Formats: sequence, structure tokens, C-alpha cells
Amino acid sequence: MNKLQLSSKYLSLIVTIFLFFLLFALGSLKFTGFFSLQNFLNLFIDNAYLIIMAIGTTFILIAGGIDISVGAVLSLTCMLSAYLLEMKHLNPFLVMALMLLMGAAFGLIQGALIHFFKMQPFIVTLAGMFFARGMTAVISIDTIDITDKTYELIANYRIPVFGGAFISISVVIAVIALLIAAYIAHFTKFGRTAYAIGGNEQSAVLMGLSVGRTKIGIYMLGGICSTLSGIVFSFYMRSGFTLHGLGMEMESIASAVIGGTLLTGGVGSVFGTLFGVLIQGTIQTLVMFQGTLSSWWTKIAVAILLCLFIVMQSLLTARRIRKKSQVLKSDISHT
Amino acid sequence: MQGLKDRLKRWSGSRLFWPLVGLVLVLFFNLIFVEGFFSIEMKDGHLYGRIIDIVKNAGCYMLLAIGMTLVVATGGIDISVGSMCAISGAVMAALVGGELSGIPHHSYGIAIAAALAVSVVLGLWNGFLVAKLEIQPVVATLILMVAGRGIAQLVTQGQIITVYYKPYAYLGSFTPGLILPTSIFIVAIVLTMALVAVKKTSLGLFIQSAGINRTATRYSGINVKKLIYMVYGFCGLCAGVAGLVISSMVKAADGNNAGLGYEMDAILAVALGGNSMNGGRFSIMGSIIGALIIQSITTTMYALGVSPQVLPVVKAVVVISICLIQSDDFRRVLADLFKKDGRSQHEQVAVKL
Amino acid sequence: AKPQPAATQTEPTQSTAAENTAPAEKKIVLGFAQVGAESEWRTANTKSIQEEAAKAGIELKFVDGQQKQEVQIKAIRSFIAQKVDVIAFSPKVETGWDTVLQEAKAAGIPVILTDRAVDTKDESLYVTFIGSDFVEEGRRAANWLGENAARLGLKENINIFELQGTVGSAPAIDRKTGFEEVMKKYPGWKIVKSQTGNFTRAEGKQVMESWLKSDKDNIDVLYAHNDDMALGAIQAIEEAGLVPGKDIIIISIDAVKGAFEAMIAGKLNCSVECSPLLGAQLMQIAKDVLAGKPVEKRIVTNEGVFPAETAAKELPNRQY
Amino acid sequence: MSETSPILTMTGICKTFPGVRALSNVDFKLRAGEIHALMGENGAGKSTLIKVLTGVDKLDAGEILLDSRSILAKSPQHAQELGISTVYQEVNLCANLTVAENIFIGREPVRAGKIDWKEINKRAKKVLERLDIEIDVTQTLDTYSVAVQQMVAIARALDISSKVLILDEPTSSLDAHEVKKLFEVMRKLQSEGLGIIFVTHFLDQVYEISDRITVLRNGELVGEYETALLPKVQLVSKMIGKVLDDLSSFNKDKKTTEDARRETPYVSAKGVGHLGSINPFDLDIHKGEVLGLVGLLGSGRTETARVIFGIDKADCGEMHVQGNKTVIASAGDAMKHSMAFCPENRKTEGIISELSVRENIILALQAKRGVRKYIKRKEQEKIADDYIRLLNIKTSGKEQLIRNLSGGNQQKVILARWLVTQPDLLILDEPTRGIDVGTKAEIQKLIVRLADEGMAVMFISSELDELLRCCDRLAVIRDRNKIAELTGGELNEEVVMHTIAGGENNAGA
Ligand SMILES: Nc1ncnc2c1ncn2[C@@H]1O[C@H](COP(=O)(O)OP(=O)(O)OP(=O)(O)O)[C@@H](O)[C@H]1O
Ligand SMILES: Nc1ncnc2c1ncn2[C@@H]1O[C@H](COP(=O)(O)OP(=O)(O)OP(=O)(O)O)[C@@H](O)[C@H]1O
Ligand SMILES: [Mg+2]
Ligand SMILES: [Mg+2]
Repeated sequence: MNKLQLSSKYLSLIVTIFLFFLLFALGSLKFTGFFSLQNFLNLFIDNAYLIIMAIGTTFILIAGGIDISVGAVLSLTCMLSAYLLEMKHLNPFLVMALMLLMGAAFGLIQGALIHFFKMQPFIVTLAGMFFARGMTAVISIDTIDITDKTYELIANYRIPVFGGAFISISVVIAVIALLIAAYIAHFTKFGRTAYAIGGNEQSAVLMGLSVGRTKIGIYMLGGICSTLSGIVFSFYMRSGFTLHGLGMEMESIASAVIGGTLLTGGVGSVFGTLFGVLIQGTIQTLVMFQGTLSSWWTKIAVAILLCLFIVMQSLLTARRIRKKSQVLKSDISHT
Repeated sequence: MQGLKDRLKRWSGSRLFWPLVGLVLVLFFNLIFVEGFFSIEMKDGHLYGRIIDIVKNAGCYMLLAIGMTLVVATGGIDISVGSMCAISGAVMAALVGGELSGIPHHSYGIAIAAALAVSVVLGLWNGFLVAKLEIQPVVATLILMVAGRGIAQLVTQGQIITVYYKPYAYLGSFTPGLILPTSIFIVAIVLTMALVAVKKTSLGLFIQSAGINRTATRYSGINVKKLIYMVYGFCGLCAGVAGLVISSMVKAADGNNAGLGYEMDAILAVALGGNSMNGGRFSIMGSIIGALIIQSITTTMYALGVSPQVLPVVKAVVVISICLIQSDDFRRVLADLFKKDGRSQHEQVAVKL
Repeated sequence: AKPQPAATQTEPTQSTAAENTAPAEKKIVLGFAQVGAESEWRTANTKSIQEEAAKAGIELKFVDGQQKQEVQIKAIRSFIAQKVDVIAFSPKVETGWDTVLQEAKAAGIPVILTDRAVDTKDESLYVTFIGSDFVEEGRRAANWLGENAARLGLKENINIFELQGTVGSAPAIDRKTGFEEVMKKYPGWKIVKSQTGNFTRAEGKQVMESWLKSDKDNIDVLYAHNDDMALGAIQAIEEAGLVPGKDIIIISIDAVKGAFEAMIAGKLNCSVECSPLLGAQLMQIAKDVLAGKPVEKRIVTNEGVFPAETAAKELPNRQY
Repeated sequence: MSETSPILTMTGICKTFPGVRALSNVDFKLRAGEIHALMGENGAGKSTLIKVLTGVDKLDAGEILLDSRSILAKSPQHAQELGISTVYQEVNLCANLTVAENIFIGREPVRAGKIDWKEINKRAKKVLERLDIEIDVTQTLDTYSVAVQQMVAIARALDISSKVLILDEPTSSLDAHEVKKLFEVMRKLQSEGLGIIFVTHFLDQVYEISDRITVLRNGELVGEYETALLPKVQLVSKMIGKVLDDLSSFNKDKKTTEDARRETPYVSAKGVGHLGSINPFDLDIHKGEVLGLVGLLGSGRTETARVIFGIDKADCGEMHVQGNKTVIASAGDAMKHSMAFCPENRKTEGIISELSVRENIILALQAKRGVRKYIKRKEQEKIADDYIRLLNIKTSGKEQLIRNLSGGNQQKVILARWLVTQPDLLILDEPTRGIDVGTKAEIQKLIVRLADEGMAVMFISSELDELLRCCDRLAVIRDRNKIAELTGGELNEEVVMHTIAGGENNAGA
């Protein structure tokens, strides 16, 4: 009985993971070369930055907010790092630290505006998006190539894993970020308060939780995730460019939501988000392996796969919840 | 003095007050810094000037904002409106056809009707996902946002269909015989429709109610699902009309670029209009003002020749400032700062104006 | 100082790839990562590649990059995973390709660039680059203006308004650079205002509307980074009661069908070609590369300049 | 006891909301080891006094001394740090968190840098056991009923060690057993020297547990009294400012079963049930009668009502309305058959917080009339005015947002919403929750009058004497089964209690 109840609590996560593997199996059956460890790991290599960004988004959504500045902040990070590395020749690790600091400051300002002046997160972060994008262009409208040795080394380094397959350092960073995020979400007061705020902000206040500090902290965390994601993205792209990460905020939000995070707040997990990212990655890979679709059919195919996935997720979850009430019933007849 | 104070108090209590202040501030700025901003002249039988441009170009934002306001009021969001614009424009252009001779393939009326019908169907599809399958609105509409561009390009076969049929351009600019841009009349029609629906029937009450407390609304015997279908369907219709205007403005259908990113502007218009993104109480007129603010900012930027790079930075600062003015808490902080001079809060407001 | 454990690990793949290509009767598989379908030009480019591949008997794996560099990178990775024979792609931006191209190199798959170059120190990462020269296009536009200014009734001092492409994109930067380079020869020329129209008609029109309010009598020449913005601007000019092509001289780049139609109507003065039809060339080079023939590092596509006078004659030949 | 020095003194407290003077110059004194009842009509200002004390609302004037030190709580968090632990009137917990977490959030035990979940669950279980609640604490809060949620909120407050404990209507949806348990715990804390402020509308409970009473009326202090020295009648007259006609004399003249049998029931449920919430049951409700549902907490009374009203679609059995078989699959369906359902959880199922009192009142009527027949503004205002007067709703105006009303007045608005629809069957789930004595009697009378005028009423309440006073017939629910129907002579406390307990265990007694 206990197990059943447990599974119902993690139901949406389980369904999501299950569907992900189903999708992957589908691709493996259909396309040669799809089913390989490397192709699986490529999902991580190619999406490391998105995983990190979506972690931040997940926290913000859990706390009942929204942040659409993330893509632009990523772009700003790439550009500013490139500028500092190439034009100012700063130490690469100093640059990374500065970037994270900038993310925290950016989040701090956004969070403070949202908390103290009760401004809507959507607008504040939309303005944040304009601002970051604009600043990127102000630094340089030309692409700045990152030729720094350390960045090059990190970008090209391949960590061998089982059987000739490899991962990149970015993947390691993403995994560590994921673990830390999971720890914050489930084992710290800060994380739990975020859930409470998302569940019911007014109640959280009345329960005597430090709502303001947590809310601002969450946006700072979001900012840090965006910049970390930007750093990883600059390993990936090795350049600063105004159009990097265009529209990435939607990918990030979609990943979190597909992974089971509620936009209304209070519910979600970073592991769900990881699978949200992987699912989008798999859908993309499937379409790429297909290789005969025209540009428009590509979009339609991506949407159809996404739609199938979401509908299945919705139906499966609903069915199982009905089952859950049956469990409840038998529970009662025992007592 | 007392009477003025009272009146000021009553005005500032209105939901439209602060959005209007925002708009006035932007226009006021223009009055000072942009030469001839308010000058209007007659040209080829219609009015011509920057202000007219603003109204004309804000038309599609207004249309999108009307639909979006209702969606947001139910606690939802629709990020597929930009794509729906592209589809509707594509359908219309494809039916009218890109003949150099300007002879339409199908009659213009049929083309418009078909485009709008498609838009409504797409809107209902969003409604189906949200109401029936209970998928969260962002992802539900994300599907159409992604697919929509593909569908639009499928319709146009990836080409930009340029239409040479003369009346095609009327919707997006001027119709012979009317001195104001056609989009004003279209907005007026859609706006009236929407206002009648929410003010003269109980739809407005129901939508707010559903946006604030869905459970309680359902318990009160209101069919929330039907309501959601309706609202998304209407939003689709608005997007469709906007798509026609957008396509007509450039006399072409561009599956990829038409309405690109407009969903964000529509949402921004709703928010600038003083509406809460969490649903509930809404003001369509507020969103209309929001749309005007957005377009005014853009026009101002062009007029001032703000360099393309810093354009977004300036936009960010303006948006934040307008929202700060709307924030009660910010005004309170500001008032507290000034209070040391012994002036009352309301006088403060007056001074700031 | 380049430790690349990956290179050694994927060695076996390299040999299998080589084996695969050995038997001549096997169909060549070409993986092509397109930028997206953001413009008519791009659609024509895609179509040309798809048609020519079919003609040449090459199996094409086509991936649409949805205008995102990261998607293109992923696409190239998926080509490597699928062990295609040749990879070709049209880079969205110039930088940031080193890592994935090294992976391709390690897998022994030759890479051909089309349309846009990549910026890399290691030239061995790609075999060749076929495409137009955006800077040259900018130069051609300016040169055409220089040669025809007098004929069009322009004086020595010319006020030029520039509609830029998307801020930061390679064509926008290069077309501006090329134009300005030539401008140095003409001290009387002045770029009065320069604003972005994001390569779209709608924004091109809006920006033009605004200029017409402030500088109506002041605009001699409009230089648009692509035809679409020019077409949008033309509408704005007409609505303002001026005659495009006469009151304001308009030059744009790309030479798509719509531009020819406008030129025939006398509304556009000149369009500099930027040809998307590189399919045939690409297929030939792919075959050459696999056959081990030497190819040049830079292949510039043949492009022309089309003044309005030639438009009517040329239009029937246009494929895009 | 009265000699002990006060731990909490509030003097000259004033608080004004736009259009309402919620508190004017109120003094309040709490001594250590005292249970102090705070009494007053709905909207008298009790909750507001608590809110200014705990920093939820900013006070306009006045001074607060805690342990003779002047304090001014900036936020509930600050108040908690100062040693004031509060249960606010509505359930203010997070439905998305587990029961255990709701009890411990903000003060989680941490081990090795990690929140110790095992410990939390263990301790939560223990805390609830003290209140005789045995539930799975790892389930999210929203799986439980209001009553359980209220107990969880209480458990949270009790577990926070403090100097002052404030309970704002904690017992409004609890039944006798839970109340007894709560009182046991309160007495224990009292003996440990805690000062407890207790707000309730149940006079019996006040006399059972409190040492002193402070009465507020219209935001003003009426006086402070020793409970033992203040007779009930006087207390009531102090609260409402006039003498209340004797409550106990009021009693419905019961319809006999024979009367009812003769006519076809208005609604008849045959073998109707809903998987997981209520097992199949038969139930007839006649016009002109008041049918009560009794049972313990969580027995399934609410669920019975939900199935009849179509909020949970019945998955077996048949429904007959006036003898005709019908399917009721939604609230809308039920309303077509002229039914009305006033739900028990006003916060989540009742009020539309951002709408005005007027809009809240006409909502159901409008739904019944349909989208197009929009009720004219004039008519809306008239309806709102009528019901504000009828139910004595205390509000600064009909355009006031309902969330600014006091708890009891919100409840009255929801009641009004359904009365406006003039239903043939009125289902009331805990309609008098949080309503003051005077109005409660008025509402009971109203229910009986409506029944006499021919309405069928289904009445769910945790207060047995309320049911006994008003109902013609009682259906007894236990463990999700309807086990008995009681009429006529069986309608007395002893029989009912015995039936509920089912003879096997005496949990309910
Ligand atoms: N935020 C607010 N804005 C305006 N008026 C308010 C607000 N909060 C409370 N009030 C008003 O203050 C008065 C006192 O309310 P309060 O909640 O203290 O009553 P109460 O004694 O707790 O009543 P109940 O027994 O119904 O809970 C009421 O008239 C109420 O309408
Ligand atoms: N004291 C309790 N111990 C264990 N579980 C309980 C208790 N009280 C309620 N529950 C649970 O709460 C759930 C909701 O029941 P609910 O309280 O709504 O029924 P009810 O008969 O309407 O009660 P009431 O109307 O008194 O609130 C039930 O599934 C039940 O398991
Ligand atoms: Mg109260
Ligand atoms: Mg109940």
C-alpha cells in the first residue's frame, strides 16, 4: 500500500521517464545508429547548457514566478566573457567567477523589483530580457571569437566513459548542478520555502516563513543558473554573439513544464526537468535522423511529437490518479 | 482645490488611470524631443502623421491584446498567437494568389472568411488542450506556436507570396474614402464585440470568476470548460484578424516572419494595461492602452534614431519605468521620500504628473 | 598543446567510414545542416540543394536548423552518429564550430561549408567553402550607385539611409562594411540614418515610415540589406505620396523574384544578386572530395548586379 | 490566577481599512497561564486584532507590550520569533506540501546539512496523535478535508514553543471529539504557563475552557470579564448589544415520516456512489423537509452531497428528480433541476476572492439564468442589498471585495449566493461555520422557514444540537457508508451518538 501511494506521489515523474525511454526506443527501432551509448550521451553533451538553465527556471516556477530573461542573460554572459577574455585578457577563471557574480546581481535586481514593488515577474524579467540583449549588442554587434586556451581545453576535452563513448566537461558541470539543485530543493529550508511560496504565498507569510528573502534568493539562483548556463554555452559555441540563446527562455520553460513543474507554482522537481530537456532533445534527434523533412515539415513534426508526448503524459497521469482513489477506498475499508 | 483633489482621487482609483499616465508620459516625452510628432496633415484623402502611424501600426497589437486579455483573465496564456497570425495571413494570401496582374484566384471575401475560420479552429484546438486534456496553457499553446510557423510555410511553400491585388492592401493601411487607417475600424469592431460580450452578457463575470477561483466557479454551476474553449477560440479569431492586417500591411504573406515574437508584445500589452498575469479582474481598454504604449515606444525609438544596438536597453528602461509608476508600493516609497516636505501623498501624485 | 583523447578513441570509426566510401556503386550520403527557412532566399537555397542531390544520385540527409546554431551543431553530431559520407552546412554564425568540426574530422568525415564561412584557425577542419561574398555585395551596391548616380539625377552630395539587417548577423555586418568601404571614394556621400529592419518587410516599412516623417525631403538613396526590407519601405514611400525609384533611389541585395517585380514596376532601382543556387556546385564538390580530387579552399558563386532596366528580361529566368 | 502579571498588554489599538473602522481604541490583556476568549459578532474585529498583533496588518495607533517590553511585530515571522504562535482563521497552510512538512516548515530539524525527513515525519505523526488524528503524514495536505487541515494547522501552532498561543476559530469545522482533544492539549499548555487567546462562536466551548472573556463590538471594546462571573445570556447581549430572544425555545415541528412517504421525493438517489469517496447509498429527500447528515469527521457526508450535486459524477446507481430518472454530471446539471449546494470550504470552494460582494452573491443566479440573460446592474444591486440586509452581512458596501470581509460574513455571502437562486433542494454543508450566535439562530430559523415554505433542505453540520433542532430526519454516515436513518423519537443525542459509534467502538462519544 505504502509503495502505491509513494508511486502516486511521483506519478508524473515516472510517467515522464517512461515516455522518454519509449521515445528513445522508438528512435532506436526506426533508425540505425540511433541506439548507441554515444547518441544517448550526445543528448547530454548537446543540452548541458539547457539543463542548467532549466534548473533555474524550475526553481523560479516552483516559487510561483517566471523568468524570461534567461536566454538573453546567457547571451550576455557569452558576449561579456568573450569580451573580457579576448579584449581585456583576464584570467579565464576570474571571468567565470565574474559571470556568476553578474548573474547573482541580475537576479537580485529582478527579485527585488518583484518583491518590494510587487511588480509582475513577467514584465520585470521581460524588461530584463530586453536589457541583457541590448547590453550584449552594446558590447559588440560582431561575433567575438573565444580563443582562450583554457576555454578551448575545457570545450574540447573528452572524458571517456564506457566503451569508447565520451562526455564533455559541460556534462559534468550540468550533472553537478543538477545534484546541488536537487539537494537545495529537497534538503534545505530555502528550497522548501520556495515550494511553500509557490503553493500559497499568503499562507507562507502567515506561517512565518521568510518569503521576501527566499523569493529574491530564488531569482538570484535563477540568474546564477543562467550565467552558468552561459558559461557552458560559451564552451559549446566558443563565441559571444548577440543572437545566442534567442527564444531559449521558452525551451527552458517548456522543459520544466514537460518535466512536471506547474506554472502555477508549488510543484516540480529538477529531475523531472532533466527529462523534460532530454525529451525535447530526443524529439529533435529523431527529426534529424529522419533527414528528409523540409524546413516546415520539421517544425510540424517536432510539434506533433511534442503534442503526442504531452497528450500521452496527460492521459496516463489522469488514469493513474483515478486508480489512486481506488487505493484510498480499500485503505478505508481496512480501518 | 478640494474638488480637484476629490476628482484626482476618483480618477487615480480607476484601473485605467496608471496605464494612461504611462501612455501620456511617453507621448509627452515625444512632444518635447521629437519634432513634429503631433503634426497631422491630409494626404491622398487620408490623414498622415506620426500619431496616425502609431494608431495604424498598433492595430495588430491591439487585436492580439484583446484576445490575450481574456485568455490571461482565465488564468491562461496563449503563446501561439504570433504563429496563428502567420497562418491566417498565409491562408488569405494563398487564396488570393500572387498574380502580377492583380487578379485574385478566389474572391477576397472567401479568402478572409477561410483565414478567419482556420484561426478559430486553431484557437479551439488550444482550448481543447487546455480545457479537455487539462494541459498547462504554456505547453498547450507551445505546440501550435512551433507547428504554426511550419503550417504557415507549408501553405506558402516557403515562399513569400506577394499580392498585387489592390484591395489587399486596404486592411493594413487606408481604404479609399476613409480618412483614418482601416485597422482602427477593425479594432473598433472587434473591441466592440469583445466589450459587448463581457459587459452586456455575463461572460465577463464568469471569465473573471474562473480566473480567480476555478473550483468555486465550477461549484457555482458555471461550465468552466466551455468558457475556456470560447476564450481560446476568440483569441484565435483575434489573432486571425491581426494576421490579416499584418499580411495586408506588407501586401505579402511570410510564413516565417509574420507576427514573429508578437505573442510577447501581446502579453506585454496586457501587463502594461494593468492586468494581472495571474488571471481574474481584467480591463480590455487597459490592454488597448498597453498596446498603444508599446507602439509609441517603438515609433519614438525610430524617430529619435536610437542606434539599433541600444534600442532594447532603452526599451527595457522605459518598460520598467512605466511599471514602476503603476506599482502602488513604489509610489508609496516615493511619497514617503517626499513626505518630509510635509506635503500630502495626493499632492505628490499631482506633482509627479 | 591540444590533448584530444577523442581523436584516438574514434579512430576505428574513421576506418569504417573510409571503407564505406570505397565501393563506387554505393550511394553517397550527404548530411546537410541548413540554417532554417527564415527567408525566400533560404528556401530557394534549400530547394536547389534538394533537387540537385536527387539529380546527382546523392542521398541527402537534410536537417533544418530552425535558425539556431546549437541545433546545427546537434545536427552535425547526429550526422557523425549516422556515419554519413560528407557533411555540408551553412553556418548560422561564423564562430563556435571548432569542437564539433574536430569531432567530424576525427570521424574522418569531410566537411563542406556553403553560403557562409566559419572563422577558425584550423583550416583543415573543412575542405572548402562555397558561397557568396557579402562584403563584395555591399561593394557592388555602392559601386553601382557610384556609376549611376549622375544618370539618376543625383548630385555630388548624397544622403543615404540604410536599412540594416538583423543586428549582429554576418550579412548585415558585411554588407555594411563593403558599402562603407566604397563610400570612402565619394566624400559627398553620407549615411544619415541607419536603423535595423531585421530583414523583414514589416519592420522595414515601419522604419521607413518614421524616416519619412522626419527627413522626407532629405532622403536621396535608400540602401537596404535585403530585398524584403526594401519592398516594405517601398510601400511606406508610396503611402507617403512619394514615388519610389524616382524621388528616392532604392538599392537592395538578394535579387529575389519580388525585387524583380518591383524593378519592372520601376519602384526599385537595383538589386545585387546573392545567389542561393549552389546545389549543383555542392554536389559536384562532394563527389570530387570523396573521389579524392583536390578542391579549392574558396569557391565564390557567380553573381550579378541587376539594375531595373534588365529586370523584365531577367525575370523569367529567376528560380527564386 | 487573576493576580499573575500580564504577559501581553495591548492598549489603545486602532486600525482603519478604507471605509471601515475595524478597531478603535481597543485594550486587551493576557495573563500567563490563562485561556482568554475573544468574543464578538462577525466583523467585530477579532481577527483584525490578532492580525495587528502578529504583524500581518500594520496598526494605526496603540501600544503592544510583551513581557512588559514594547514590541511591534513587523511580520508573522517576526511575531513567531517574539514568541507568539498563531492559527489564523482560515486554514493558512500550503496544500502542495505534505502534512508533516506543513507542521514543520520553517523550523525543520537539520542533520548533517540536510533536512531530516524521517525525523519530521516521525514527529509530525506524534504531534497529530496527541490530537487523536491518525493519518498518513507523507500525503500532501490537499488530500484531506478542511477539518483535518484545521487540525494540522493547530498541530503546527501547538508544536511551536512560544509564550502566547493564538487560536482564531480553530474549532469551526471540528466535531465534539476533536474539540475535546484540542481542549486537553490547551489545558496542558495552560498549566505550563502559556497564555492562550481563543476565538470562537461556540458559547459552550467558551464556558468549558476559558478563564476570561474580552468582548468586542463594532471594533470597540465592550469589556473584560471573568468567565465564571458572566452568565451566558449576558455575554450574548454584550456581544450583540441587545437581548437575544431565547435560543433554546426554538424547535422545528417535525414532519413525520408518514407525511413524507405519501408524496414522491424531490430527489431520490438509488444505489448512487462514487468510487473512492462514498459507497453506494439510497437517499430520499422530500420537499418541505430538512434532512440532516451526521457522522464523524471524514465519514463521507461531504462526499454524499457532492455526488448528489454532480460535482463528483456518480459512477453507479440512478438519480431521480421528482420521479424522473436523470443524470447529474455537473453542478450545472444539478442547477437545472433547481438544486443548490453551499460547500463547506469557503476559501477554496466558495468565495471568488477578488470579486465584490455583489458579484459573489449573484454568481450562481447568473449561472442559472445563462450567459445571455445578464442580470441588469440595478437588479444585481437590489438583490445584493436585499441579502446583505436579510443575512445581516457586515460590509462597507456591496462593492467591497469579498476577501476584505470577516470570515463569518464571507460565509453569509456564500449562503446568500445560493439562497438567491431560490432552489427546490438546498444542500448546505456546514453553513454556519464561523457564524456568530445571533446570526446562527437567524440562519437556522431561515432554513426551517424555507422548508416550511416547501423547499427540500439537506443539512450537514458537525454540531449535533443544531441538527437535532432543525432536522426532520437524520441520515447517519459512517466509514463511507450510509448506515441508518433516524426520525421522530429517535432524534435525540443518545440514539444518534450510539448509532454513529455503531456499538462497536465509542470513538465518537
Ligand atoms: N483588508 C481589509 N480591507 C477592508 N476591510 C477589512 C479588511 N479586513 C477586515 N476588514 C473589515 O474589518 C472588520 C473586522 O473584521 P474581522 O475579520 O476582524 O472580524 P471578526 O471579528 O474576525 O469576524 P468573524 O467572526 O466573522 O471572523 C470587518 O468589517 C471587515 O469587513
Ligand atoms: N480523523 C481522521 N482520521 C483519519 N482520516 C481522516 C480523519 N478525518 C478525515 N479523514 C480523511 O479525510 C478525507 C475527507 O473526508 P471529509 O472530512 O471530507 O468527510 P466528511 O464526512 O465530509 O467530513 P466533514 O464534513 O466532517 O469534514 C477522508 O478520505 C478521510 O480519510
Ligand atoms: Mg475573524
Ligand atoms: Mg465535510
